[in-house]
Amino acid sequence: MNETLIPYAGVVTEITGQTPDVKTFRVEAPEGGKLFEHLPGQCAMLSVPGISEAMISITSSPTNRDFMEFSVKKCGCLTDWLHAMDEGQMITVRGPYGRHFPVEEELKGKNLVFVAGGIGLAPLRSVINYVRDNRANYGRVDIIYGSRSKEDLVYYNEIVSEWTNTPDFHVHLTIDREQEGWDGHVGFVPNYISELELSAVNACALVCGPPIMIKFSLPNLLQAGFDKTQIFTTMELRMKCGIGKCGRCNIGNKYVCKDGPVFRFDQLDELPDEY
Amino acid sequence: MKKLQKTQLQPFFAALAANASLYLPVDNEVGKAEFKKWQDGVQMSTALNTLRSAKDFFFPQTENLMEFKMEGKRIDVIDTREECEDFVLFGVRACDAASFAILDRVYLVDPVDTYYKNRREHGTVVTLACGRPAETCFCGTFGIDATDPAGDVTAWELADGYALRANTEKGEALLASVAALLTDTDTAEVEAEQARVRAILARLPLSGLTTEGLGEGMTKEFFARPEWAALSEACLGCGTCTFVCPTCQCYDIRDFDTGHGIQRFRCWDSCMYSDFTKMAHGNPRTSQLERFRQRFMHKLVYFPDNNDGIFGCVGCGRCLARCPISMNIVKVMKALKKGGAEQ
Amino acid sequence: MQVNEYKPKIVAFCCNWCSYAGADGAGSARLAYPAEVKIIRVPCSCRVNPMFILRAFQRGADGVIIAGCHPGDCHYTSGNYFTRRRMALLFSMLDYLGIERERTRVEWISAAEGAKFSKTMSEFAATVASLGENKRLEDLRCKQ
Amino acid sequence: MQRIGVFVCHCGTNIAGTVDVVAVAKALGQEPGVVFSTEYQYMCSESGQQLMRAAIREHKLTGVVVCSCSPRMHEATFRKAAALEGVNPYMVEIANIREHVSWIHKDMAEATEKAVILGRAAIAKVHLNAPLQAGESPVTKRALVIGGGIAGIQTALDIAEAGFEVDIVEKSPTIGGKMAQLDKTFPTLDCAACILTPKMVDAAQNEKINIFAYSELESVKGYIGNFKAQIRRKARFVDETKCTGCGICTEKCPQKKVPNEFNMGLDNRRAIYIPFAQAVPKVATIDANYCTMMKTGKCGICSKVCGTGAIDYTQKDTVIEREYGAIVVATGFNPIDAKVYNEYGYMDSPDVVTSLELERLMNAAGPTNGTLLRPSDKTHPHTIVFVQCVGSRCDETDERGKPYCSKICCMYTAKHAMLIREKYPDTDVYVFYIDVRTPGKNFDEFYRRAVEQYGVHYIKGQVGKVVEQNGKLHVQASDLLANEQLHIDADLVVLATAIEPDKTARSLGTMLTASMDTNDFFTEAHPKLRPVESPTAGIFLSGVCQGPKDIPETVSQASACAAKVIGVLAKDKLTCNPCVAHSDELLCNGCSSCEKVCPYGAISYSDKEFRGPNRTTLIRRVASVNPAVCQGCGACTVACPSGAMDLKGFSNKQIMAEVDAICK
Amino acid sequence: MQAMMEKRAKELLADGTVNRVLGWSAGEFPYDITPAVFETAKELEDAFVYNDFCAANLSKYLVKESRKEGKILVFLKPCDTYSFNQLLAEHRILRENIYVIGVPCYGKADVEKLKAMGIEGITGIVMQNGTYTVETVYGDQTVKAADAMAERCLSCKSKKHVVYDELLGDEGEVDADCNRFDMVEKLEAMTPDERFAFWRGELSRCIRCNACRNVCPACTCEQCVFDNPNSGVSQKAAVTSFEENLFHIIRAFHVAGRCTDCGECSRVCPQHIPLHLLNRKFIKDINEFYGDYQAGADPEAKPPLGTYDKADREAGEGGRH
Repeated sequence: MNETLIPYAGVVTEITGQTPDVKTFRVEAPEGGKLFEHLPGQCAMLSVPGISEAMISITSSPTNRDFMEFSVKKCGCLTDWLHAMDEGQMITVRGPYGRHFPVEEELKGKNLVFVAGGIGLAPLRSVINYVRDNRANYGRVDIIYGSRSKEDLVYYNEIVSEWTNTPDFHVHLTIDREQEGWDGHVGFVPNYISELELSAVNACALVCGPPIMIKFSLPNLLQAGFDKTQIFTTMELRMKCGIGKCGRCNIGNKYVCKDGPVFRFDQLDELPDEY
Repeated sequence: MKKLQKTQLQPFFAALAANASLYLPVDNEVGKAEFKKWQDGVQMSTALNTLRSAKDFFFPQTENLMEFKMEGKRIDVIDTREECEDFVLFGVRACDAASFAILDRVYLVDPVDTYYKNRREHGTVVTLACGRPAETCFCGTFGIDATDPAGDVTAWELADGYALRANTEKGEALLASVAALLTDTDTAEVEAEQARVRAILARLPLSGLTTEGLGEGMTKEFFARPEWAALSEACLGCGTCTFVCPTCQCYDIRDFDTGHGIQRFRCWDSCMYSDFTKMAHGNPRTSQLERFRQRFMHKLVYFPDNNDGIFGCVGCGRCLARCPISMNIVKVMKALKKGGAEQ
Repeated sequence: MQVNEYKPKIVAFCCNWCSYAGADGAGSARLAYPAEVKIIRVPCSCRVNPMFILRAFQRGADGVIIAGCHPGDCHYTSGNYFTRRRMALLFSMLDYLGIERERTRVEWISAAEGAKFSKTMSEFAATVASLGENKRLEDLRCKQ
Repeated sequence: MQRIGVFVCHCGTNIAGTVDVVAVAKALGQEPGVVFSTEYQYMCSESGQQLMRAAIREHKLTGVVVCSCSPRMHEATFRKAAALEGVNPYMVEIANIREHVSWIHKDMAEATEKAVILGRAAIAKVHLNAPLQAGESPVTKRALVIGGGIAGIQTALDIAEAGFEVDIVEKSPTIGGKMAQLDKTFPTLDCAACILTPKMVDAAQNEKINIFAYSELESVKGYIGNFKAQIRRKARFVDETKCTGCGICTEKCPQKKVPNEFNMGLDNRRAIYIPFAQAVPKVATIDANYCTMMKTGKCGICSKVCGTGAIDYTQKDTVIEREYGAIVVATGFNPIDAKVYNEYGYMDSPDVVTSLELERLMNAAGPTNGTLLRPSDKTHPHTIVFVQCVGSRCDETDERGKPYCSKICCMYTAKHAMLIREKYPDTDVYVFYIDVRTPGKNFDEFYRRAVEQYGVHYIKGQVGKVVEQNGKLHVQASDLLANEQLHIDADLVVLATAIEPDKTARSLGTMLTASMDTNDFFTEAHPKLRPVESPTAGIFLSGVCQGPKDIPETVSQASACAAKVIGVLAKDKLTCNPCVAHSDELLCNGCSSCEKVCPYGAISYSDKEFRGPNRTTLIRRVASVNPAVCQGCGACTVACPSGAMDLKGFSNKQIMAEVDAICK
Repeated sequence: MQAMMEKRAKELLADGTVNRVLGWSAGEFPYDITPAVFETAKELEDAFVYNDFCAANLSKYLVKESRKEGKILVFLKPCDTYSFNQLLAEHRILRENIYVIGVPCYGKADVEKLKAMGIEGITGIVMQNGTYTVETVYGDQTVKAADAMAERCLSCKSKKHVVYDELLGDEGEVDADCNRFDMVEKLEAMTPDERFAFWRGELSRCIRCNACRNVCPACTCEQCVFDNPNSGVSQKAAVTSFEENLFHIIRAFHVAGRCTDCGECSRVCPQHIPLHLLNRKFIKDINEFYGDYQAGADPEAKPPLGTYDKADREAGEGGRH
């Protein structure tokens, strides 16, 4: 019988440094191909046995048939380990876990606004590339992405070389402070949202980033005419089992690992103000 | 309905043990009942209930989930699951029997926990109706009938023997396997016994406790209540209530480096523990108030929310007896209701 | 013929200044002692936490010995006096729990006492070997 | 995760002879985190180090494990080499597979297996190593020399010569030490006083040198570069600044029956005294134990005769506090008490004397003005027996004696015998010896002169008993070469008593936290390579306090010691040992358990603000460690129940990782 | 006594000496009493209780409470005062924020002892003249209070309050002759095999609920090593018998020389493991090896593991078995 707690062993076939503290790991099955299928926004539990397990969102698009990718920020013992390892190293992966962004349901046919800060782009990248690969199913796409500095922008090359070249894709990059060699926008993401005069008509917004960014982006999106039912975010909380049984990631009666991590903002309003 | 003579009890146990491991409440070295494996000569405890609940049999305190062999860059995942052996749990009380249904609602819903399922499938539960309930008992609050417990087989202790009723196919099979020791009987004796015990249950100090005003949809109502502060004030943050509770099912997954491989095991965890929700970037529940609230909100609101109004408590009263500082779900329920009434 | 002679696992915590140097001295003088004895260098015997000793037993050690400077000779003046108190209490507790007291030992071996080092380790290894495997403080998970 | 390189050293055949180094390198190469593993002939050699450095570059190593000799030998070497490639020196660990493996095990399989296990333990430790940075602390540019003998004087002079201040603390009223008591010195036979006293004067006159004579060290706190010493200046009852050393008081003092320690009690001095004519400082001292004024309040003669009014019966001990950057121990030696050797009749006959007593009996400034007379009847001795190795080279079981060779006895006995034979050719001189040890420049020639030119009777054998009979000393001895018993009626018996460290050394060692051997000699940081340093940083060893020495050796060690001290004082800042304790404030309870066991007072507490639950702040008392004071013993780490206190370089996790690796 | 205490508490609240009162609050049954902080006279009237079932040692709560705004009144039984002093010595509580009232204790009752007598369905207990009249759903029963006395109180070391600002009732005495080491001695007299069997039996029941640790007034670490994933020894459940041993040995060692022998660990153990016998072994050894020492008796005293004597016995030397 299949047991969701038992992971697959996968091979890290490529490690790409994104920023000084973010690396992207490409994982394939030992015999090649993907370990399992997933939908955009879903997570997987990565682990190095004996070190630790951590829930990481799958940043590659499900449309990618060959491998999965995970972007990991260095911030704990497992992530330190991952950052230090070489290609060819095996790790264990289990999943996919959680609710995905409703790409085939609520998002289909809509204009999409992606709002991301720092490593928060990782879960959205899966959606963005899914949208690119199913371009006809979606309308205008605006990507507002900010980071502390140019070096801290993840997927920079992909953004510049691929996303900006996708039809009706509008990428708005910003960094927190002026920096030599940067002639783009400077300022915080929430402010940038207001500056851009986005249209909420037939649109959905997908927000992911540091809590403070989400907190200040929400009113600005609401001001831009978005309704809470049009705004989605994805959360990160202490997850262990990934299947809503171990009991630690709940907010009220919802388990982030099972009922999330993707929530619509109106759903979050139903939950107690625990976090 | 079948009947077993009291004198036939040990042969009955022997017959059950012949086919499967038989566990029943036995007094331990400090005079407290705990489930132990029956062997020739082992006497069943006369205590009302075991100190620890019966959940251990399906959800043990620790269990190995899998192993890993690591060599160079290679990792081998070793599935160590084995088919569980058949076992019989004899003498489970109504509250614990009801707790299995609650655990099922966690572990047998998709995705099924195969470790739990394996044990559940191989276990046969013989319940024993209560004859002498204690002041801490309040299973009636949650609609559980102590005189008619669930289980594969239900047993009643009578003056001269035990009445046995099979409730499931597993139960039928179990009774069939010991048919030689049993005689047919009618329900009269059982009904008389039930009437006697129901009269006692009605006199218990907690008999008036109801779930009125608690349950589904009460999150907003209860979450920010001022009562939590006083209720949680004395809480030590230990795991006693959780670990003696038949319905608590939170767990942790940890790795142990044996020196020649990694064992990944699961163990009970308690939401009362300060590190339960601790993560690399901080802890969403930093105070004991939040942790305390979580435990009771889960049993009284969140679980009913997600499970058709069924409460996550069976009123076994273990936490009432065991909490080092005598704080418990009954006090919480009463305080929340009282606070609600005052508002 | 006995092929698989039982060899105990012994962890020796040696203070850097006296006993580790004593062990070096034993080496320089080619004074053999059983290879079962493996040395862990600590700055002072007082660095040895009871946790380390229990850890060794958990991981399959059959004996643990702590070697430090002679009382009064501690490089840090007083470290070994604290070691002595701590270990007196710990060893007594282990004994109280029914764990063979001969499995643990504290010895004072100076930098000059290579011979004593070798002799002490040989004796201790023999004592532990005679007790057989540590069963009472082992962690079965660590068994191969 | 670290990227670890493993380097297995053959040490010629020292290791490779018993350990299969190739197999070790191969086995360790399989360990997690090890990205490079090799073996080499001599890792400590220049080419070995180059090999390591190249591997660090090529494989981007973050940690290094060297399987070689004891870390006490070459840890520093490999750390330096790693540092040159930008790897923090504390990312290097040594697995000791020579002293702890190859040199003690004969069976190659067994030794190889053990070497692999020790290597694994080192790898496990390196995985948890963290780069450590040494802190810095300032240096007080003044040295303290404890003891004013020739060793102390020489060290002080050399340090002063380099321009640094030096204080000499001497417990007796004058500097000079044992050498001042000597008559002639071997093998040149020049006069001890003639070569010593100018140095004493130099010391007194050197403006960089402060002499605190008649003073004792009370306490020492601190650490290299930053010692604080309290010095007790004992009351002389004479104002040093007023006393001119004229000596009138010492002539007029009516208390004449005070044993004169300078002359080994062979004559008497007054209650107020100057030990000897060339004393430095040349100041009188009242011996309160004998002074009538001090004892009865009646006398006061010295005060009356003193022209400068220097006598002050009310003087009290004073304690001064001084700061030092380095401390030199030059506490010297004493002959052991010959009392315990009663078979030689030392307690029964005044004519059984020790060598140092003989030295005074032959000294022109001594009690007999240089004429050799028997103490008992002041007659010339005609037969003299020297007994060698009294208390030296004894069995470990002999509680009266010392296991070591006192080193100087053979030579000074030859000197004594020669001088006696020269001055009094009618004297028969017998020397009973176990061995005659004469390594040293012109030593053997000197000894042979005694035998060949001066006709001293050297007899290999032991003296069994000396009994006084009718004014003669009946000596029973054995001649081992002739294999016969000898009976000699001697006039004088001289015991070459062993020398032992001064009795104050033991308590001083504790005060300085400087380690000592079982004989109370101070141990050096390395017996060969660091012979003038104590293992305790900032404590240096000069002279016999470290081991028996003759004068030239003492002086050369004293100068060497001075060079080391100058090396410290010349620095403006010292780097500290980074392997110190540190407290994790988030875990610290502020319970003070650690503070109670810290021998250095390195731990202090302060109230700090911390984040409490739900944006509250909490004030908690937490410990912090002064890294310049902490010496890294780790006592605090075990006293701490919460595990807040840990030791860098020897952390709980590191040691447990080693345990795990060893027990695997 | 309860009335006196309540009266004093109200007075001190009223005159502003304190703004909170740490005491005991009545429960559902006669025996399930919870430590509680009272802020008003009304709260005291509603729930304050002091009787033979007020067993909890309140001193540990002061670690948090004494750091809050204002001054708190605490009622301490004699044995609690030792814990208080020890916490004071370790700077864990702020004395200036605490007003201590010593209250007498003649031994506390243990409801488990009543239940062991077969008394079930307790609905009320009348305590007077050294007897308990226990009302149950199955009828009333009378038992001697002495027969229901908690195990730890049967070998009470001291009825003396070692610290207080105010004492209610009479000053008690230290009982130098209490028999508290009897069981330790009995164990010491056993063979190692018997001792091992005894402890294995007891410790194997441990469920690692941490009640013993969390109630212990000596265990006030900001974070226990066993809870700290970075300590290298963290463990959540006693997965093997080794881990049971490790936890209890290390816990006992960490409180060695600090444990006042208040007995809370054994009182709260849901599995009835006699944990105090571990602590008492250390106490007994410390007394024998290094001279009599009672933690908490004198907050200025040097803790036995924070000092040494050059003539101390060697580790593993001597002993009585």
